Amino acid sequence: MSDHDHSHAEDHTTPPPEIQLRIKAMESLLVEMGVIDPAMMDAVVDFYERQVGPRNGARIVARAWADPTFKARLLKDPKAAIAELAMPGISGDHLVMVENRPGVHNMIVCTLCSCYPWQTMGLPPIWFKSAAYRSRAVSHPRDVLAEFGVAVPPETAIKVWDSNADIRYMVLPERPAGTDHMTEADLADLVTRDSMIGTALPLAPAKAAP
Amino acid sequence: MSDHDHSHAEDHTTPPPEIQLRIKAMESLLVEMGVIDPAMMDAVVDFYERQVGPRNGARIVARAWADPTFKARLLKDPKAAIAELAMPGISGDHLVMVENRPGVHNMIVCTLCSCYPWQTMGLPPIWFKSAAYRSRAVSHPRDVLAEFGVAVPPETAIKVWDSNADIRYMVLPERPAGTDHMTEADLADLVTRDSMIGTALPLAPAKAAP
Amino acid sequence: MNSLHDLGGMHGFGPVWKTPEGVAFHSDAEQRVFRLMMGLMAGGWCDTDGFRADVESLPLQVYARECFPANYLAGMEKQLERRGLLMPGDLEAWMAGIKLGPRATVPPAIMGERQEVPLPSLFRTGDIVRIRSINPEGHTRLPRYLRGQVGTITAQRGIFDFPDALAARTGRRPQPVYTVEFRATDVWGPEAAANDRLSAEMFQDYIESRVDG
Amino acid sequence: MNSLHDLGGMHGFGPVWKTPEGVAFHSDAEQRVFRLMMGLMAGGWCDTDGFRADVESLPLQVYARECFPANYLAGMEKQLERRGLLMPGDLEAWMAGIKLGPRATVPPAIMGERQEVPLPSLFRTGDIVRIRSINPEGHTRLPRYLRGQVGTITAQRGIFDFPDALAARTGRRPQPVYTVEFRATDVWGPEAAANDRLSAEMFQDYIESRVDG
Repeated sequence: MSDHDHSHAEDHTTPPPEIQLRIKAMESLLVEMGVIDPAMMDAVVDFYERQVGPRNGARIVARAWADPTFKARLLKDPKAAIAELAMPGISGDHLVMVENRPGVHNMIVCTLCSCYPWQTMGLPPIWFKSAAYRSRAVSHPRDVLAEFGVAVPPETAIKVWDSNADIRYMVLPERPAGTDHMTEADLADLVTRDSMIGTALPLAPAKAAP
Repeated sequence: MSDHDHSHAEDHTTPPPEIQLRIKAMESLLVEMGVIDPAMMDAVVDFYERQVGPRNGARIVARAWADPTFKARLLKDPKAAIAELAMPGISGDHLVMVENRPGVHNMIVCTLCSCYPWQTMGLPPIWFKSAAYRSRAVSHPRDVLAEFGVAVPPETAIKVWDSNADIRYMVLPERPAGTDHMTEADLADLVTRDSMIGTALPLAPAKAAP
Repeated sequence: MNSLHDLGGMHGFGPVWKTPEGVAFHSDAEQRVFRLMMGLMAGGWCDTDGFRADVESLPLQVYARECFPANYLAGMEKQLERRGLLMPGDLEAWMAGIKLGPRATVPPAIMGERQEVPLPSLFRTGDIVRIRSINPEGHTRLPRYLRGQVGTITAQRGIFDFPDALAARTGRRPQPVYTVEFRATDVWGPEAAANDRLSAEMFQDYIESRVDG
Repeated sequence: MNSLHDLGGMHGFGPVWKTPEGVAFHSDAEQRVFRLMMGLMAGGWCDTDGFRADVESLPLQVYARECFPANYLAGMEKQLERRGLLMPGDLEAWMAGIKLGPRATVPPAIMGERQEVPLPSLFRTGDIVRIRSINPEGHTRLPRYLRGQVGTITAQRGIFDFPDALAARTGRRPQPVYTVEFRATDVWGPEAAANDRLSAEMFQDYIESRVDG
C-alpha cells in the first residue's frame, strides 16, 4: 500500500480525538446501562476478524474451479452449494454468484452505502465505502478498473452490479491459465478479495511451479 | 430581517479574514499589472448599486398594470416594450415576462448557479443563490412559497422557471385589488423585488388610501 | 432522500484508491464502532433501514468528510434518541459525572402494527420496464441514476420488505424484488461503452410499467 | 459535471431564508468580488461558461460551505491560471514582496478556431420531446432532474452558442434553444401537485427525440 493509500485509509477511519473518546464513552455508558453485552460483541468482532473473511470466498471459488459440477450447483443455488463446504457460520443467504467468462467481466458496488457479502468475504475494505469508488464504479467502470490495474479490452462487456437491496453479489473469476495441475488449496491462494469484488484478476500461478 | 436571516446573509457573503485579504490583494495586483481598470469597475458597481435594481422592474410592472396595450406589447416583445420606457442602460435582452393570472402563479429560480434578470431587477438577493432555495424551488414550490408567507390554493397551478440558459425571466404579478384609482408611480411602490421573483405577492394598497 | 450518499454517477471525487488484502479493521475506531453497532442491532436498539436513513440525513458537510466511524456513531446516536434511550446531551452529562435518570432497558417497538399482505407479482423475467421517477424526502433504495430509465428484468428474487416503508416506520409492505439490467449508454449517454451493462434490484414499487420492447 | 452545484431536487438544506429588499451587496467582500469579476470579464480574463465550470469544479466540501465570494474568487483565480496570467503561488509571492516576472497583458484567445454553422431546427412548439440522459464530466447546463424526462416545447428562443462546448473550449456550436415544459408529477413523482409545471431551456443537443403524444 502506498503512503497515499495509507493516508486515505487513515483519513476515513480515524476520527478526531474527541470523537474517538465519544465512541469509547458511548460503549461504557451502554454497557453500564445493560443495553449491550460485551461478551457477545467480543464474539462478533472475533468472528469477523478471525473466522470470516475473503478466505471463505476463495475456498468457494477454488472448489468451483476444481469441480465443474460444484460450479454448476453454485451458480444455480449458491446457498445449497456453499452448505456442502460446511463452513461454520457461513450461510450464503441471498448470495448471487456472477461469473466472469470470456467477453464478460463483472464488478460489484453499493452506490448508496456499502452493502457487501459479509458472510463469504468478511467486512468490506474501506475504499469500497469511498465516494471515489461508489461514484465512478457505475458510470466509469473501465476507468476504475484501469486504476486498479485491470485492462479490459473494448470487446469485453462489463457488468456492474449495484447492491441496492437485499441481494449480495460475489464475482466468480475466471480460472487462470497454467493452473491445470494445482490442488484446490493452492488454487484458493490465487483468489484475492479484490478478484471477488471484480476490481482485480486472480493471481497468476508462480512461474516456477512444476 | 430576523437575526437568523441576518446570520445567513453574513455566513454566505463574509469569507474568513484571510480570504478577505486575498480578495483585496488580488485587486491590487491586477491593477498594478494593468489588467483591470479601477475607474471602469467603479462605474459598474455604481450602476448596479444606484441606477439599476428592482425599481426598474417595478416601473415596468406598474406601466403594464396601468396600460393594457403596453402590457400586451410587453408580453409579446419585452425588449421593444421596455425600450419605450427609455431607462438608461436597460435593454431587456433575452428577457421573458411570465404573467400571474387567476389560477396560475409563476416563480423563477436558477438551480445550477444564480442566473437572474440583472438589467431589470439588479443583482440577486443572496438567498436566491442558496442551496436551500435552489434545491427546493423546483421540487417543493408550494412549501417554499409557504415559507415566504405566500399561500397558493391547490387549484392554482404553479409554474416554476429554471433559468438554465440565456433567457431571463421576470414575473408580472397580478395587480392588487383596490388599486383602481392609483397613479402609475404609486402602483410601482407596491411592486417588490420578491413579487417579481414570484416568492411574494405585491404589497396591498395602504388601507388609508382615498 | 436526494442527498450526497446517492453517489452513483457523481463527479469530482478523484481517482479510486485501495487498501491491502487481509485487513478486517483499518483503525481502532472502526473496530469499536462496528462492535457497538453489532451490540445495538442485536438488542433491537438500531435497525438497518432506520440507521441508513439517519446516516444519510447527516448534515451534508459532515457526510462529505467520509469519516465512516464518526458518521456511524452519529447514526447510532440518532437511533438511540428515536428509541428514547439517550437524548442529545445525555452522553456529555454522563461523561461529566452526572447520573442519568432511569431508562427503559428494552427497546420500544418502532415499527407500526401494519403488516400488508405481499403484493402480487406484476412482472416476469424478460419484461422491459421503466423505473419510476420518484424523489421521496425519506429513505429510499432507488438510486437517482436509475430513475426514469428503461431496463430488462433478468431475475425474480422473491418477496422482501420494502425498505422505504421500514425506514419511514409506516409498517411492512412486502413485495416482489427483481433484478433489472440497463444499458450503460441508456443511463449515462453515448460516452459509455456500448456493451456495458448495469444491474440493480428493483422493488416492485419502484417499477412504473412494462414498456413495449 | 454531476456535482453539488446541480441542486434541483436535492434534500437536506433546510427551510429557505430571505434577505430584505433594497440591498445590492450583503457585505464588503461580495461587492469587491463582483467588482473584480466585472473588471476581469470586461478585459477577457474571465468568461461566463469557463468561470461557471471552474466554480462547479471546486472541491465539494468548499462548494458546500456556500461562501459565495470565496467560491467566486477561487473560480476567478482558476480562470487567470488558465490564461497564464497568475499561477498558483504567484499572489502569495507578490503579497510577500517578491516581484513577479513579466506577463502578457492581453489575454490569449481561449476558444478554438472552430465555428460551426448553426444547427437546423429539428423541433417545433407543441412537440413532445424526451430529454437525453447524458452525464458529461465537463460543464453542462442540463440539470440532472430533467434528464430522461418527457416534456412539451412551449417556445423557440432562437440560436445560441452551446455552453457545454464553450466551457470545453472545443469551439462554437450554435444551435436552436427551446423552452420545454414538464409536469411536476412526471419529474418528481405522485407527491408533486398534479397541476404544477416546470420549465427550462433546452439546447437542441439536449433533446433526444420527439415522442408520440
